[in-house]
Amino acid sequence: MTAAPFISVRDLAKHYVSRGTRLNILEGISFDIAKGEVVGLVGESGSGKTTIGRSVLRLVEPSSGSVQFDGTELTKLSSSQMRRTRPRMQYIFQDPFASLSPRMTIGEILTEGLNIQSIGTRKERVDRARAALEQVDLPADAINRYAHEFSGGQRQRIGIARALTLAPEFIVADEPVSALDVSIQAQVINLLRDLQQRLGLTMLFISHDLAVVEYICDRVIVLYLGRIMEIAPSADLYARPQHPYTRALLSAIPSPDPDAPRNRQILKGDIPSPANPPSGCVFRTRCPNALEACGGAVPQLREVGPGHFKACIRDDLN
Amino acid sequence: MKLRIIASALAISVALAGAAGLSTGPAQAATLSGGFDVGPGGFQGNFNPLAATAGFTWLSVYFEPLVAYDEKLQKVVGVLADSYEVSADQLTYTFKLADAKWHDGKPLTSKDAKFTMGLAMDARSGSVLAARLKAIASVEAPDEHTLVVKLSAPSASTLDTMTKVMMLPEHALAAIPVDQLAKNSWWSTAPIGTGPFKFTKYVTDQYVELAANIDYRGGKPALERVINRYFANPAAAIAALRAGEIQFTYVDSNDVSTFKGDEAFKVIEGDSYVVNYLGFNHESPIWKDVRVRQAVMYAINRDAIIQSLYAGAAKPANCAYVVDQLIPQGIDTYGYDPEKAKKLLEEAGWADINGDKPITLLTYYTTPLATNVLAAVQAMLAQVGINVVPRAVDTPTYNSIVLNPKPDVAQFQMVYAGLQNGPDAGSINVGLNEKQIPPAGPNVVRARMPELNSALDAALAEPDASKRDARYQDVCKVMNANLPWATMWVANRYGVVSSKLKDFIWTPAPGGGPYAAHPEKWSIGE
Amino acid sequence: MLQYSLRRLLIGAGMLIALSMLIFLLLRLTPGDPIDAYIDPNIPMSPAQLSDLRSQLGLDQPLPVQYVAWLREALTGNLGFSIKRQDQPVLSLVLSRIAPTVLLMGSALVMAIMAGIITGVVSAVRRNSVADLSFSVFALAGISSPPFLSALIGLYIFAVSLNWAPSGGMLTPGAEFSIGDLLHHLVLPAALLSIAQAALIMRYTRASMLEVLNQDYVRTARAKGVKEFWVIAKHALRNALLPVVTLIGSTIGLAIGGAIFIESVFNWPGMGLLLVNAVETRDYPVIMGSTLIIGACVIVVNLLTDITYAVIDPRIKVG
Amino acid sequence: MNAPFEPILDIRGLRTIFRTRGGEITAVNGLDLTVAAGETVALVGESGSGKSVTSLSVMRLLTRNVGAIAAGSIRFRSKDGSVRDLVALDEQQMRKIRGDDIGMIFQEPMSSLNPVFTIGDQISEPIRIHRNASRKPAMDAAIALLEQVGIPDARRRAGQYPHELSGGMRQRATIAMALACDPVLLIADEPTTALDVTIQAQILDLLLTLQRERGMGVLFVTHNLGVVAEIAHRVAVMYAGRIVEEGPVAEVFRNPRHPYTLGLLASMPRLGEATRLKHAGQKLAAIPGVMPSLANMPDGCAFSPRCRFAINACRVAVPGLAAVDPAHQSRCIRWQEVGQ
Amino acid sequence: MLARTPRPSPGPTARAFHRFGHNRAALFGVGVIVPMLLLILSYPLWWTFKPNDIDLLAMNSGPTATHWFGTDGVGRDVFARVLEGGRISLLVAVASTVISAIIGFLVGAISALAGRWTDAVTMRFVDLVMTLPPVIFLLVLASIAGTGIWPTVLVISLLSWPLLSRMIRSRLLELRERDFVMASRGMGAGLGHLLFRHGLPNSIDILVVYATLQIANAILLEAGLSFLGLGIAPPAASWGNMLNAARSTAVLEQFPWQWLFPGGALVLAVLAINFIGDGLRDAFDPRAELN
Repeated sequence: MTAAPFISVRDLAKHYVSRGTRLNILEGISFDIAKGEVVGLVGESGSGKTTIGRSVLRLVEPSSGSVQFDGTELTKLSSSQMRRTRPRMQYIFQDPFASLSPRMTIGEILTEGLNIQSIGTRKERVDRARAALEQVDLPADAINRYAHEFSGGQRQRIGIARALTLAPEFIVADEPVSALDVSIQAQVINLLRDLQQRLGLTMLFISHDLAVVEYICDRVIVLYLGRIMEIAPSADLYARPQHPYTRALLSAIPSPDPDAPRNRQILKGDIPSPANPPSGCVFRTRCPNALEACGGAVPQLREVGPGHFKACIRDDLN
Repeated sequence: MKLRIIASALAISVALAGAAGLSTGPAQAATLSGGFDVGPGGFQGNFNPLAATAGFTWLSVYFEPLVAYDEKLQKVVGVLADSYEVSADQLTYTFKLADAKWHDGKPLTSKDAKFTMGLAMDARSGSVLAARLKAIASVEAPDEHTLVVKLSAPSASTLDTMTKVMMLPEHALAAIPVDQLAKNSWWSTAPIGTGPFKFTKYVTDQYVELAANIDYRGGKPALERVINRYFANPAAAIAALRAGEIQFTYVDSNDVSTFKGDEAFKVIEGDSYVVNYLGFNHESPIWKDVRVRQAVMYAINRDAIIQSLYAGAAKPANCAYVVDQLIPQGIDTYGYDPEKAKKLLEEAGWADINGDKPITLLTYYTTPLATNVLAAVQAMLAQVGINVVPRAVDTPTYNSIVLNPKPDVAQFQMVYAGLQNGPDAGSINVGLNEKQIPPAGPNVVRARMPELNSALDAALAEPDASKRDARYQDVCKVMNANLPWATMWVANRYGVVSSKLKDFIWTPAPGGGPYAAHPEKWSIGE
Repeated sequence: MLQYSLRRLLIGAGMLIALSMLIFLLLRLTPGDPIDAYIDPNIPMSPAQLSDLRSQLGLDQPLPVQYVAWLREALTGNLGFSIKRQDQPVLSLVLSRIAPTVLLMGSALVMAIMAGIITGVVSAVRRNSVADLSFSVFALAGISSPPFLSALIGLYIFAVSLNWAPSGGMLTPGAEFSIGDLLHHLVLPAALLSIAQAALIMRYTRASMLEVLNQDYVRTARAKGVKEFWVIAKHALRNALLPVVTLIGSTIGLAIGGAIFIESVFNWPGMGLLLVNAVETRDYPVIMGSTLIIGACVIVVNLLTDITYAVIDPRIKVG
Repeated sequence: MNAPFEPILDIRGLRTIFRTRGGEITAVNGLDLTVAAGETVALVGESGSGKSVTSLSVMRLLTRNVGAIAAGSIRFRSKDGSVRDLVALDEQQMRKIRGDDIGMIFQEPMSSLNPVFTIGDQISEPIRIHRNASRKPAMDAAIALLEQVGIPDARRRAGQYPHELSGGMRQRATIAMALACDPVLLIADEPTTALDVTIQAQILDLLLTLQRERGMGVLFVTHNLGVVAEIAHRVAVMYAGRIVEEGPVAEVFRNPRHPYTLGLLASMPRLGEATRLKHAGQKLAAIPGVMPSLANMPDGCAFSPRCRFAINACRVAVPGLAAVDPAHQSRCIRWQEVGQ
Repeated sequence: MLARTPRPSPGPTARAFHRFGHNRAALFGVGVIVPMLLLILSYPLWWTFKPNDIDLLAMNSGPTATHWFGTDGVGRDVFARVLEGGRISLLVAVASTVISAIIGFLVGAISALAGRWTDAVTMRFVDLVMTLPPVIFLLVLASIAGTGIWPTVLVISLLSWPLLSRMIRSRLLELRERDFVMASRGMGAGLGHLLFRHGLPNSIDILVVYATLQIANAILLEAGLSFLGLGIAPPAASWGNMLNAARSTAVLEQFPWQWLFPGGALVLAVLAINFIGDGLRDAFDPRAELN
């Protein structure tokens, strides 16, 4: 990461006040993404991964922090400047049913962005929509149909095609396969990887499934309760997880391999509420390796290997 | 908790169902219940005779004035005054008081009468009579049974006004500051009068109950109790009458037919003393030509309307009056003649004056009967080419439009209204005399007819009662010729009583009277 | 809970002030002068009489002065005096009308709740059965008929023709007060008033019940071996009634509307009759007073509904 | 039945249909399945394969007037040793079995708990129904159950409402509820799908422990092959309403003999493997196409349109189950080639 | 699925109407209201009598071959008046529904999309309007606005919008968080695009159902107002003011055709519209999409 990063997130934070209690959804999130790189964001529900994805695109307004996109500070843009910048960055949603308007034809959905941005003539827009359909392996006659006529996997392809119509450079893919059945999931993963490589896309890939992330990402960020626990190149992370949470997460994934060793490490207790996070390291209440010192200061990310960072005060666990 | 709610709900519903099975017991034999304040003569909820613009039928069951009309509303007779005298110059009225007692046993004296006159003449007391008593110069009580009222100038309506002054007990009211009097609860909780019945209780907006005053000077009343029930509209009262819950009520004339031929009820019919008219707004240019006004008279088949809608219970009016002695010979009767109406309109150039542009016909009458009448009038005028559009509004709106000193002519080119034309024939003066144009008075049609003014003035100033009818005939003649209004008719009004009632006197007097109804004689049989 | 209730009450008080200003403003827009209500066009008054009346009623002051004066008095509990009936303070007039209206509406509500919930549950459980169909059609007919029409027909049939019930009023005049007499007068108007509400509650209960019957926890209850009756009466009904409670609170407006017609047809001495008369006669102090009291009642009922909801639904935490 | 291996649940030829506006749909067709005491059988398949319908059919909890058992028998051995066909029981007899002999856990712990009753109330309810227990002892039993399923501070939790508990705890509570009357069979319908991985691990661990302690039979419905490998002894793979392969888990996963099972296993990204694939520039082995709609089934083998082994014979008739070995069966006419 | 349905299937609105077409109660409603509308609109072409023609010789006559529904107190033909009354009642109902739908949609949309401060103020105002029990508000408003068609329309519109604006607001607040709206914003959509390309189409069910039920409601409100003498003033006919005649005992008892027919027409029309409204609600119910 010597060149200036394409995306640079610094100290991103998000708080909500709900019924008088303050919820700290995100705290001190900083990371970079290089051009053409695919970065995975993993964590369990409530870890804030979707909030990061949306904050980066300013689909939700972060409470504080900075997001630089190709040298532009997004958080400072006016709403009309932001609208002009939007075609360069697109979002792919998790739920293939909720993400397509039930009242629009696929053609309308695919040309919506072009309409909004006033790109091309009517005919050019339709042509681009057809091209996008082709890119995701759907027949061109899909254009006059409504979303409800398609299966989950097909809908997810349409969602991907919509993101592609504006020819973005950066895509946030928010759990794009977790709502799909296994056999369909593989099709969509393959498609996304193909497209990313073919179009040279930069991608932030959000998932709770470490196995999927490993397959598609160059680097992985592990989140827990709104904080980054570990960042590492994928191969390194899976081979040598450094943070106790990452280790527990990896070990919790059930393997279909009947011969795999069954020495699972089971975390105790539940994820704490963001209304009342533990002091110091937020993971310490469930951490098998927690020390008294973990309750003190919030551990900062430290580089423990080339490009490998962790937010844990213990170095004696290897 | 839920069980308890269900249990109590069940209990209530069982009780309700049980109660529904009960039938209405007949009212006690010696009690008369009636809708005394139903209809135009009533004023439900008002207990203060000083503030009363109507409702005297009921008030005079327990209060009494010095004088009142007789039951035919033809002459003024003594009530609390055994006799009265008017001096020849019409300036001095002397009343000789009867030997009466208040309901609390204290004797009525001329001091009470003087006190009452003082309140009635003082607007601060809430008296609506103050302005009408302005002509009074002094009130004196030379002895216990004599009251002398002196006027500064003759005023023909003084006796009429005196009938509405209900005598009030000084010993009960003197302590209350005059300007607090109207708001005092005495009126609706413990009023004391001299009448044949005593106030016993008022159940808010339900009914007022009176008990016999056994010491009444005219003898012990035949009834033990009289109850005045309140109804939101005549239909509700009729329902109660037919259900046997009350024995008397006013009814709208179009409901009379349901009682005709029914042995259980008697229908009382009487002159309403209100003349209905189509008033031309004389500030609107379209009515300038008298031929147009005549055309309106000819175009409306009043006889047909009276025969059909009023079932014959009205007299066509060719001026403000319908009583024989006030009608001169040889006035135009304006018989139904649509061809003549068309001709007159043509001569007047109606097509240029207005043509078929809509003409707003404003009214405050909202009864079903009036609605039908207006529909008929609209249809009849349309036949000759006058396009009127009736607009019925509530009384306050009507007043605010027509009494406005600078009225919007477009809002009321014409009114359908009524005006009291008796028992004092002079009461129509306010509606027609040029001096009474708003804001000075209620001459809402803005009639400016010098001939009419002088006829009215002459009639009002006539000191000789025997010559007064002739003066009013002159007024009638002028009205008939000049048509400040298109006079329609004087309708009858009705009351229906149970056949069980005996010696019951009721007459549809304007404002409810007062008249000599002699409630002490009312009785009820089985 | 207490803090929540207090906060809601405070908001309610603010709403009331805003309401009074709104009504005052509305009345100010009314053409004409309240004094106009005082004149019988058949028996006119002279201008002198009118101006006497006007100053006596305090109507010669400018409007803002009248409002501030009114508000100051209102805060001390004095809502002024009726214009038409000067010896009657508005407050006592209005207060004396609350009990009859509450009685009428309360009994109607009880009847409506019982009828509505029972038929609603039966309809939902026996969906598409003859019972469901007839209840549903009845309910739809109930909300499709104008209250005054059913009131008139009911009055005509039950009071005038059959003589089962009195034609109006709350008590037999002159008779000693008895509960039986009161109920005898109450049952017909209350039953007629309850029709529309019962219909609404039935439809809502049915819809809510159908929704609840599809919930997983109903299936769970069955999977536990709970008897079908208790599945319905305990697991489903308790949940289905939650939204119905809110509905009952919000039908209070409808009920007040219906009460106006019922009261005017049955001569029931309640708020509705008072208000209709006041509007007809432009009795401003009474309009202000009664609208405010009704507004206050609505606010209180809404508050009670919310609190009830919070009490019976454990998911809602207040305070 | 005097076979050495005596099942507590023996489903034979089960056919479950749904009546829809478009006509009847067969959701489960000719299903045979057994569960023995102390055995965990996983029913695995993708959405729409009919696995949940099967579990609801056993409980006879199909939506009335919509779903119905059209054919087949479900023989079940109760606690008292009597063996009855559940299909033939009337509603009242069935109700006595539900919650007592058979416990059930559903996918969504939040929606399957009644929001307006406390956890304790809901857990004690089956005890009060089936054991005629009064309130107090039933509540004590409920608290004991909560402790058994690993909920700390059980007495306080018993007085709380479902929304006051975390997702994992709710699922523990539903497990406690299902186990309240010591059932001989537990049906778990996707019990961990709605949970996070770390919580899923806890719940699986709990279920394994409980099953071992109590010796119940478990019918475990899931779509997650990893979970199957963790928890089940035997697995039945469903596709479009039919079982396509069945056998001991280790055997089926190591040596799949149906192209669908094979494809399913291959399309699962696995930890560690992905990095190797990526470096090799290889793709995940996806199954092309989508599962046919139940209303519109192809002739012959339902999987044939997506099958790379399919031949003309596959499209003629639905293949029967072929025995790969006595315990392992595959519904594929080319199972021998599939294995290679 | 795709491969087996070569023709594109209709959109969600079209499917809703298709479902509507299978609802027997709703079809009954249509079967009542359409002929009624045709009669109401066409009667001047084929019916002998005009609604305001009086005939004092034939007043209060019962139904005959000449006067199918009899005549009223001034001999007007009740049949003609029922149809004319239907015109006015429906005109008032439809006009007030359109106005209140526009106000309700805009207020709800602005409240949902224009920021928290505006939202708070608007919603407090809506609360305030809703605190006034409807009929009371109506009485006061009507006494200000006066009688006649347009004042009545105004009064009913002003009364009815708050309910809709609440429904629209909550729908749009929910919609704002939906993924496809998020996607639209992510492509740079502005307020206008969101409102008209997403807000309006996705509120169409609310609007259609509201409009239908509100028409029924408005007919009842108009009747109530006219009954109290505050709505349509006679001699213009409306169902409500024709029913006012039933206040007279004589009419109620002796001339039942004078109120039975307008009353029947009113109840039938409202019932039919409510059936249609119910049918539309079921047809547009998102859960129906799942079947």
